[in-house]
Order: sequence, then C-alpha cells, then structure tokens
Amino acid sequence: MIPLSHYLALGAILFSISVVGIFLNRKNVVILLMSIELMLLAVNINFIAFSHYLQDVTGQIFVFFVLTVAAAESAIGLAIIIVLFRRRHTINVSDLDSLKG
Amino acid sequence: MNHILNMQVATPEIFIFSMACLILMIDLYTHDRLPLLSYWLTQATLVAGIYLGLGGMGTEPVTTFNGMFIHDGMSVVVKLAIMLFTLIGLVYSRQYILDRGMYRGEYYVLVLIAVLGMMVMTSASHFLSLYLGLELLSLSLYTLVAINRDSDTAVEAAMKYFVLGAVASGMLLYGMSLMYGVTGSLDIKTISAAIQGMQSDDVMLMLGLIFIVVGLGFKLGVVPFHMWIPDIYQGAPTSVVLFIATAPKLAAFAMVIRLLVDGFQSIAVNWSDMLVILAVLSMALGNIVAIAQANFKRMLAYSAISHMGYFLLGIISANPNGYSASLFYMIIYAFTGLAAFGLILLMSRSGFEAENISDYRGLNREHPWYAFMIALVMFSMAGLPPTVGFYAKLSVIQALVDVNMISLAVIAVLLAVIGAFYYLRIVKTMYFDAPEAERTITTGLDARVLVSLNAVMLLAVMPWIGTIMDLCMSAIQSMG
Amino acid sequence: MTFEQLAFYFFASVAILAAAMVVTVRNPVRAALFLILTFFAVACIWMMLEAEFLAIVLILVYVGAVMVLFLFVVMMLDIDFDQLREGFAETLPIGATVAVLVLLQLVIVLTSGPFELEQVAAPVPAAADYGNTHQLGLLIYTYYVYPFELAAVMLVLAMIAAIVLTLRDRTGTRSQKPHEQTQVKRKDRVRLVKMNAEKKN
Amino acid sequence: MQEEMKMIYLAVPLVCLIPAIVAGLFGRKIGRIGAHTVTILGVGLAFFLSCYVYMDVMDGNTFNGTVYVWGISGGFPFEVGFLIDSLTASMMVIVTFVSWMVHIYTIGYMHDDPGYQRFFSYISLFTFSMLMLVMSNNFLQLFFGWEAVGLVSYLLIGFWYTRDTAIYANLKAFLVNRVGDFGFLIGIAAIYATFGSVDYSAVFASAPSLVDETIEIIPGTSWNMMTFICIMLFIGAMGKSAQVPLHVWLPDSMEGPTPISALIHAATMVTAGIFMVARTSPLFELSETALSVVLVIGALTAFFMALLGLVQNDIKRVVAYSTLSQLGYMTVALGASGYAVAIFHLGTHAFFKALLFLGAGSVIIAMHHEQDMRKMGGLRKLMPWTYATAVIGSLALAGIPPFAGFFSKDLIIESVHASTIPGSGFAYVAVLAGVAITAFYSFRLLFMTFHGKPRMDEHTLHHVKESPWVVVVPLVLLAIPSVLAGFMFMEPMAFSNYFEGVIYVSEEHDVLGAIGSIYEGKTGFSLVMAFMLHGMVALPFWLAVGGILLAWLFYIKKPELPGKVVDSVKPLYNVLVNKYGFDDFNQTVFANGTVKIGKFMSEYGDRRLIDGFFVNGTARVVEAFSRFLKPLQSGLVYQYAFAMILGLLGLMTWFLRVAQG
Repeated sequence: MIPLSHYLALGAILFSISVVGIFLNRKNVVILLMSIELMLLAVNINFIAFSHYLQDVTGQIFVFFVLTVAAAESAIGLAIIIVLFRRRHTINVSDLDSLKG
Repeated sequence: MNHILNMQVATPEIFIFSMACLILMIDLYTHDRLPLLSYWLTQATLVAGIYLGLGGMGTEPVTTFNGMFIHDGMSVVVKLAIMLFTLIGLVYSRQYILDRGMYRGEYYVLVLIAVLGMMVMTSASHFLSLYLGLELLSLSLYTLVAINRDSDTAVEAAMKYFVLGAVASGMLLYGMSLMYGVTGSLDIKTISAAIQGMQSDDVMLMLGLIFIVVGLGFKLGVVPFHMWIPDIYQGAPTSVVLFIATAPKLAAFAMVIRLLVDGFQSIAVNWSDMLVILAVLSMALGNIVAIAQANFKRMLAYSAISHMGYFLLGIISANPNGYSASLFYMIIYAFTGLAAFGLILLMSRSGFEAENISDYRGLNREHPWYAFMIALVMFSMAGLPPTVGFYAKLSVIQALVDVNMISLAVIAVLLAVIGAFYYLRIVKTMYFDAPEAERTITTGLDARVLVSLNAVMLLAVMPWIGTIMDLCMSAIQSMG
Repeated sequence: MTFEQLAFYFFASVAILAAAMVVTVRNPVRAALFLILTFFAVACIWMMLEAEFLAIVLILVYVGAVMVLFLFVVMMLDIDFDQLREGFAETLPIGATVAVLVLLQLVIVLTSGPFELEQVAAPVPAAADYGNTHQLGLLIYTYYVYPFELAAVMLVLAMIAAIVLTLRDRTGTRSQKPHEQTQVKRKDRVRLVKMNAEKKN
Repeated sequence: MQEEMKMIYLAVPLVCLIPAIVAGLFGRKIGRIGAHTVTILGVGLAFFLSCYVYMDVMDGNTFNGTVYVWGISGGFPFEVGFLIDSLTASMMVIVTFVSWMVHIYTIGYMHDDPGYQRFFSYISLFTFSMLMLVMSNNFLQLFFGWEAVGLVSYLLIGFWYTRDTAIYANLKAFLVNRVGDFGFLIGIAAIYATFGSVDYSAVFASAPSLVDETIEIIPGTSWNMMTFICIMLFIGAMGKSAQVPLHVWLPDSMEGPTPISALIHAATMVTAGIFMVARTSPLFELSETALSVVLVIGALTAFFMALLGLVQNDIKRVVAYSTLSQLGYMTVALGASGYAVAIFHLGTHAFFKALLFLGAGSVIIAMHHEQDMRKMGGLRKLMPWTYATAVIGSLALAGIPPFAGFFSKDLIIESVHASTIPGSGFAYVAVLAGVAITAFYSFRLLFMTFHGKPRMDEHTLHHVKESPWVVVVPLVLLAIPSVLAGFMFMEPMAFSNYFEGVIYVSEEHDVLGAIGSIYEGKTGFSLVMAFMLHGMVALPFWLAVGGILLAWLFYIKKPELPGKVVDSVKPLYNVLVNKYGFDDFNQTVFANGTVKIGKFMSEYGDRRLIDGFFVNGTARVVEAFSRFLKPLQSGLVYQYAFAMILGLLGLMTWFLRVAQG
C-alpha cells in the first residue's frame, strides 16, 4: 500500500523542479512555459491523489477543468511568444529587460 | 441535490457573454463600414448590464448553480462598480485606441470577457468557479496587454505578465489542492465549516493558506509578489493599463473576501499576520521606490503597490468594519485611478504618449483646468484632505485602531507622509516648471467632460461620502 | 515490495528524472520530448489512482495536442540553441538552495503524519464495472454545468486571443477578396479626366 | 429663534464661499469690477453677520450642534458642526473685519496684476476656510479648515508663480507645514483613540477622568496620554503658527503679495495655532509638561525672532520677524495658562499687524515695488496718511500706552511673571528683553522709511505720492481698533467671565485671576486705568521707551552709529543676518554647501523639496533607499519569479515554524 503522503511528495518534487525551471532558465521563454505546465501537473497529482484517498470525485472534476484552462493558457502563452519573436527576434529571457527600475 | 437552477440572479453575466459573442460576429461584417459600432454596442451592453445588476440590489443572498454561484449584497455592489468603471474607462480610451491602430472588435470582446471573469470571481462560492473566473480575467488581460503587437514594450510586458501570472495561479491552485486535501471539499461554505472544527495552528492548513495568500498577493500586487505591476503599467498600452488598474482591483477584493473571509474566517489570526507583513512591505517599497521614477505610469504603478498595502489594512483588522473600509478604499482607489489614467489618455495623442513626468512640465500655463484635475487626483491619491482619498485612508487606519493595532497604524501614516512627496512632485512639475512643447488635446468632448467630472467628484462627492460608506457597510453585512 | 509499490516508485522516478531533464537540457525540442515523457509517467500514476479518464485525457489532449503545439512553436521560431544556456551555472547554487529549501519544507509538512496510511487508509479498489468516465460525465454535465459553460467560454477566449495576437493581414499577397470585388463601383475603377482640346500654336 | 440663528451661522461662511466660487470660475465673465464687488460685498456681509452673532453671544446665546451630517460609518461621525461661543464669535469678528479691509485694500494694491480675479477668489476662499476652522465643533472639521487655509496660503504665496523665489517659498511653506500637520493628525488620532470621539464637548467633558491614561509609544516606556496628545497638537500649532524650529517658512512667505502677508501671515491663519491651543485648554490644563513645552518654545520664538528683526533691511521682512516674535508672545501666554490674554493679544495684534503690513504695502506701491529700507527715507511728508497710521501701528507694536498692544503685551508679561510653571523664569526674562528689541526695530523701520533724507534715486522720489483712497481707507479703519481695542476689551476679555465655560483654567494655574485681584483692590480707579497707571511705572514700559530712544539715536540723531556698532559686534551681527544659520544649516547639510540660496532657486527647490520635506534630514535616507531599491526591479522575468519564490519561502519558513510551535 502506498500512503497518500508519497503521492503528495511526488507532487511537491515536481512543483519544486518547475520552480527551479522558472528561475534558473534564463534563455528560453518556451521552457518557462513548459515549467508552468509542470507546475500544473504537480497540482493535478495532488488533486487526484486526494480525490482517490478521500473517495470524492470532485477533485478529479477540478483537474478536468485545470487541464482545460492549462490548454487555453498554453495557446495564449505560445501566441504571445510568437508575437514577441516577430517583434524582437529573440525569445531569450535575458534580452527582454527593457522595462525595469 | 437541487437541480433547479435559479439563473435569474446570473442575468447580467449571461447577458454580457451573449453580447460578447454577438459583437464578435457583428464586428466581422461591419468592421469596415461602421467602425465604431462595436464600441457603442459594448457601451450599450455595459449600460444594460448595470441596469440588470441594479435589479439585484437589496435582495436576500441566493446561492445557485449547485452552490457555485452566490448572489449577495457584496457581489452586487462590486459587480456594479466593475461594470461602471469599465464603461467609463472605455470612454476615456476610445480615442487612444483609434489613434494607435489598436481598434478592433476583439478588443471590446476581450474586455467584456474579462468583465465576465471578474463577475464570476465576485460571485464565486466554490474554488472551481473562483479559479475559472480568475483565469477568464487573466487570460483576457494577457491578451489585451499584447494587443498592440507593434510595440516592443507591450509585448515584453505581456510575456512577463503571462509567465508570472501563470506561476501565481499555479501556486494558488497548489494551495487549493492542499485545502481540498485537508477539508475534503471545494465548496467554500463546506470548507469554512470543516475548518471551524480544526486547530488554527494545524500545519497543513497553514501550508495551504500560505500558498493561497501568495496567489492573492500576486493578484493584488503586494510586495514581494508585485514585480509585474511596474513593468506592465509602463509597457502596456495606457488604455489597457487603465483597465487593469481599476476594475480588476475590485475583483481582487472580492476574491480576498471570498477566500479569506467566507472560507477561512476562523483562522483569521493566521492570515492576518501574513497580510501584515505584506502590507508593511508594500506600503514601504511602493512609496519609497515611487520617488525615483521618471515615468508617470511607472510611478503610478508603485503608487498602486502602496495603495494595495493600505487596502490590506482593513482586511487585516479581520472584522466586518475593516472589510467595508477596505471595500470603500478599493472603490475610491479605483475611481481615482480611473481619473489618473483617464487624464494621461487625455494628454496623449497620436504619436505622443504623455507618460513621462517631464511631459507635464508647466501644464498649468496651457491647460490650467486639466492641470487642476491632475492635481486633484494627486491630492486624492496622497490622501490629503479634503479629497476622498483622505477618507479612504482614514477609514482603513481607523479600522486598525479599532482592533488596537496602533503601531501598524502609525507605520501606515508615516509611510503615507513619505508617499505624499512624489504626488506633490507632479503638482510641482505642472505648476512651477517651464513648459517644453506645445500640447494639444485631441480627445473627444465626451471623454473630456467625463474625466473632468470624474476628477471633480473626488472633491464634490464629499457630502455623500457617508452614503458610499454605508453602501460598503451594508454590502459586507449582507454577505450570505 | 508489492507490484503496486514497484510500479509507483518506477513511474515516480521516471517522472522526476524527466522533469529534471525538461528544465536542464539545452535543446527545447528535447525539453518538450522530456515533458511528454513526464506526462506519460504521471498518466500511469493517475491510472493507479483510478483516474482513468483523466489519464487518457492527459495523453490525448496534452501530449497529443498541447505538446505538439509546443513543438510546432519551438521549431517555427528559428532559435540559436548554442547560446541558450549561458549563465545557467553561476546562479545554480543560490537558485537550487532556495528550491531545495522550499521542497524540504513541503515534504516535511506533507509527510508529517496526517496523510500516512494510519490516518488515511488506501481505499478499496473499485469494482470491475465501475466507470470513471461515466461518473465524471454524469457530474460534469449536470452538477457542474456552470463551470463547464465557463470552460467553454475559456476556450472561445483562447481562440480569439490566439487569433488576435498572431493573425496578420499580409500586404502584397495576391489573394482574391470577393467581398471587395463585388462591391466595386464605377468610380473606383474609372476616372474621367477632362482635357482641353489641343491648340495649335 | 434658534433656527434663525442657525441659518445665520451657516450664512457667515457661505457668503464668503459663494463669491469665491463666482470670482474663481466666472472671473473672466464678470470682469475685474464684478470680481471685487461680489467678494467685498460677501465678506462685508459676513462681517456684519459676525457682529450680529457676537452681540447675540454676548447676550448669552451660545450654540453647539451639528448643522449637517454626511454620514456615520462604523460609529465614526462625519459632520459639519458649529460651536458658537465667545471665543468663536471674537475670532469671527476679527477674521471677517481684517479680511474685509484687506479685500478693499487689494483693489489698490493689485490694480495692475493680471491675476486680479483669481486673487479675489483666493482671499475669499481663504476667509471661508478660516471661518470653518474657527467655527468648528469637532477636531476633524478643525483639521479640514486647517488644511484648507494651508492650501490657500500655499496658492497665495506662489501667486506670482513666475518668480522662482515665490515658488521656492511656497514649497518651503507647504513642506514645513506638513511636519506640523503630521503631529496634529497624530494628536487627533490619539484623541479619537482615547476618548472615542472627536467632538470638542465630549472630549473636554471626559478629559479630567482620563488624566492618568498612559500610552506606550516605544515598548517599555509609558507616556502620559494627555501630555502626548497636547504635545502632538502643539506640534501642529508650531507649524501653523511658525514657532521655532518650524518657523522657517514664514519669512520666506513674504514673497506673496502684501495683502496676503497682512491677512494670512499676520492676522489670521498663523494665529490658528494659538486659537487651537486656547480651544483645547481643557486638555492642556491637565498636562503641566505640555504647558511647559509651550511656554519655552514660545519664549524662544519671542526673543530670538525679535533679534532677527533688528538686522533686516527688507521692510516686509522686518514686519514678518516681528510677527514671529509676537506669535511667540501669544504662545508664551498660552504656556502660562493665560489663554484669554493670548486671544486678547491675538486680536489686538491682528489689527495693528495688519495695519503695519498694509502700511508697508502702501510704501511699496509708492516705491514701485522696492522693498529695501536703505533705499527709502523721508517719506513722511509725501505720504502723510500712511505715515500717521504707521506711527500708530508702531506704537501699538512697541507697547506704548494707551495703544492696543500695550495692554495685551503687558498682560502677557504679567502673566508669565505670575506663572509658576517650569520655565517661566526664563520666559519672563525673554519676553522682557523682547519688549525693548521690539520697540527698537519697529521704530527703526519707522525712522528709516519715513524720516531722514530720501535715499532713493531722483526718478523714484519724483513719483512718490500718497496711495489711492482704497488703500488709505483700510489703513485708517484698521488704525482705529489699533488704538482702542486694548483699552476697550482688556477688562471684559481678560478679567471677566467673558470666556467662562469656553476656556478652562485650573485653580493652580489661574494667573489672570491673581493679576486681576491685584488691580481690583486699588480703589478709585477702574481696573483698566489702574493697570495703565501701573504700566507706566513698570519695567516693560521703560524698556520700550528705551528701545524707541535708542532707535532715534541710531537712525535720526547719529545715523553713522549703526555701522560702528555692527563692526564692533560683527560675529553676533553675522549670526543674526544668517538667521542663526537655520537656512545655512539646511543648505550645508542638505545640499553639500554647493548651492547658494537665492541662486538657481528652481533647481535648488527641487532638491529642497526632498530635503526640506523632512527638516531633520531623513529625506536623503529615503531617497537613497529609493535609488537603492530601484535596481531590484531588474526587468528580468526570472528574477521576478525568484522574488515570488523567496516571498513564498519566507512565509513558509516563518509561519510553519510558528504553527509547529
């Protein structure tokens, strides 16, 4: 039998990896988006694990909607990246610092 | 399980989305022939939305859609304010949008969907509807920020907003998942009931709460989750900043109330401690860094950060008095912000953004009326009597004093004094510096009259200030 | 170690390793592929949690659509991969420290007791005729109709947004515009010029 | 009857506000004549109504109540309320009268100014705000009036905004006043926290029962609540009434047009602080410490600011420093618990100081806006009316009987003498010395301007003529109370039950009662006569006479003497010319001594805006902080995310530790 906490630990690890991905990646915005996907995945693991152990299907329903939103979000995120690339000819995060101070 | 859905209370939402779809279609066919049709249709939609919303005034709290939608006094007031502020904001920004080639039917559709998202958030009584409302709002805002595709800064701002916003909503979701695990429910009322029976220092509860506070902190833009605000305010088109700086702040208020008050009132000790830290940091950093800004919009961004700190003071006091003070503060702040950005829009014209403080040098010589308007707005933001901003600050600080948090109140007042400086610098620039270039105002008469009215109201509304406060109070008291 | 445990730890390790690769590899195409691997491993774990429908959705929608979109964008944007990871190492120590601290606190709290087997026993496996999809479907289309509609709005919004941001009217292309062609008026095409009769000098 | 009076109370400020709005918004439409007609009529009407109210109050009809309620939120009332009693009524009469005179005078003084209508609008607005301030029945409304008069004064100092010096001066005024207002606001907040009300009557009623309340400002140290409240309120008064060290703005405010200097910076606004302390006497009486602070600050101001008056050559600045010094006298009176005397002096001072300012203004018009007294002289014959009224003003200021200033000033000195509050010994010496100095500089002004040989160039001399009647008439009208007010009002104001139930003096502080009983005993004379006769043989009178004689010696008899004296006490002279280095101190400390005052004013003003804002120098720290924090917003999105994660980590570390105990 696997305790619930192990699933949660898996979620926490994926969450931390995504966090690392966001602030260690300095070069590519697309990888930032992938890190965000990872973060949502970690959240989903939590929901599904709780849902299973609580024997309550609401958690799964929430995940269903999170997936929907995440798909919509990626579409918009990628669209922004495309606009960014067209305009600036780079998606290198370190170069995108004209707004500061 | 009650399957009969009372959709009547959601009429404004349903109406607004239907109109959004309609405008999208109509614009497709009429864009070339009747270019302003979408604009007028949107305004008509908002007016009708306000009318429909007014119908919900004073009714008893109702829950519908199987407990996912709540209609109460707070939601009515906040929704009306959201629609009204959006409507006024659109009047201000029409000329700006036209001048910069951003005019597209989709602009208005996105605004309407954002309004829908905010209204859903305001009425959310379930994590699911709250989250979906939040995302509807955020995704529309990301797009609106980037809508001027030819602007380097706007696109960069959109990217930053998107990345940080997504991270923040990820954290909020993580917190929600923990809360779900602890309480076994996603319904805010059930959660509240479940928490009541628990220890307030339950570690798991605390962890979930921390993540949720982080998510809220981002939405409000309080330190250290504020980083997006200055860049977005500076980079995004002013018309979009005007929108972001006003209505969504009210939605954020509703979100804070729904989560912290409806959901976690019984562990108020915990979250109010967290908010104290965030509030102090925001008031300090916002007010201090604003001093060193040369860009007007960026300065207003830091000012927004500090205002959110003040806004939190009412929430921190964790009682209905404080919440209504915060609601009052938010409404006043959004209204003042509306005038501030409205005036920036008024001053800008095709090819000129009027976003540097130096652009306002000697404005008094050429346009004394508008200089006076800006001065009024600055006074209100600084919280100097006799403008409404003073009452807003007074009411939140008073809420703190009522719960004996004197030291925090003193810090808040001290930082407000520092804050007064940079607002006054604007006044000084307008009145005492020599003008540099000719300025012509190209904005239409409706916007001019409305923005003047808006600014004058900051003074003129004084006799009715009690009425507004009472409205806020009754809104909070009639929460279901 | 039971088979169940073995399977869990295997898929969990794969997910973690693949996720780590996503954020560290140099080439974004590879990162996307590793992300797909992570999704696969996590989908398997979801299967073990009796969330079959979501597991399938994760593969079909996520891997099948979203990740393909990612790959498409990565390949469309012509990026010089060589310079993409400069400066990674110098901030690694502090970044990693912070992340590890976050992780440690999360794990310590989450495994501190309330979610162990003694408190939350693993539920009895569902019966063979239990349909996860059926159950979800029933709820989503009835009880959760409001969020369902909102999700629909969300997808509309995503479409509008993606089109607004990326669609460009190209000038100089020779495509036909029937709408304009049929509405042409005489004055658009023919210009009458009044000319004086030439005079002999 | 009650309702009728209520309407009149409301009408007094409104008849000032409405013309202000009319002149402000429709100034161009109604023209110059229209603008001054409506405002003068309005303020004149306000004056007569005030007189009526005053009579009514003298008949014993006081009023305390709410006129208009905006709303009540969380138990906190927002209302417009009036408290009409003898103090208020006296202030109303003084304010409207001086304001009226100034309005009339302005017609002549601002005759050629393009901002004519705007100016009238401002001064009417000012009158309105000042009336709201004095008529208030609660602290919040008082604060509103307080801020409003400040705002109008700010507008008026910077009226000639094309002059860099004017801008600089008005920024300085605004910023220094913020320091005071901050204290005042804290005081009001503390009152609300302690008493749960901001209503005067409620606060004063429960004050004695809360004497022993304490407050912990820094944990571990407990302060007496009353002392804290009073000192905070007094800091507010210090800003508005220009007491050391918040006095720096007042001399510079002379950059504004002269009618403003007379109305706002001499007669009314600057006395708001005095009025406020007198109004809150029930609180101040409960704290000996606070009274002592008031006394010492007042004495410092009275003496040192008078000294500065000695070395000024700008005619308006001499009067300005004398105002500072006289405000110090009033403050001393407050500190000695002689509130009634303070108000009495406030009244007489309002008349004779407005007279002196307007007289100076009249000279300035004649001299074509030359303000340096070294370039004047011999105007006596040329401007007889101005000269005569200036003599009356100077005599009143110097404190020669039977002019108004004598009674009030002498009474202050007597009060201090009778007082037993710590610091009263020092204060007594200071005010005594101040008398001689005051007499000296006021006659120095008179002699340098009107006597001796004309020192201006031929052209100017040729054009000097008496000012028009609109200027002269107010001078004459102000000269009358400058002579009579002291004589007429001393006994009723200081020694009768005039302020009964308004000003509260505890038994052990009752200096006036003590003085009164001395003179009451002398049979055969009325109290006033007894006082005057006594005054003729007392020290202050002879000090004043000595001062005048010395001035005569220096500036009429032997004009070469001042130079010699200056040479012999050069260091002292320099200290005075540099105004004790207050400005230099600011300059060297805040601007690294690189920029001189007077040069590059606008540029300097910018720096000063920051530096002057916190007179004690915290501004640099804040700005440095700002510059230090700014780069944290690096523009790099991963650093933003990092900040968020750090925030998360911080919250987690702190609160999980708390939760786990």
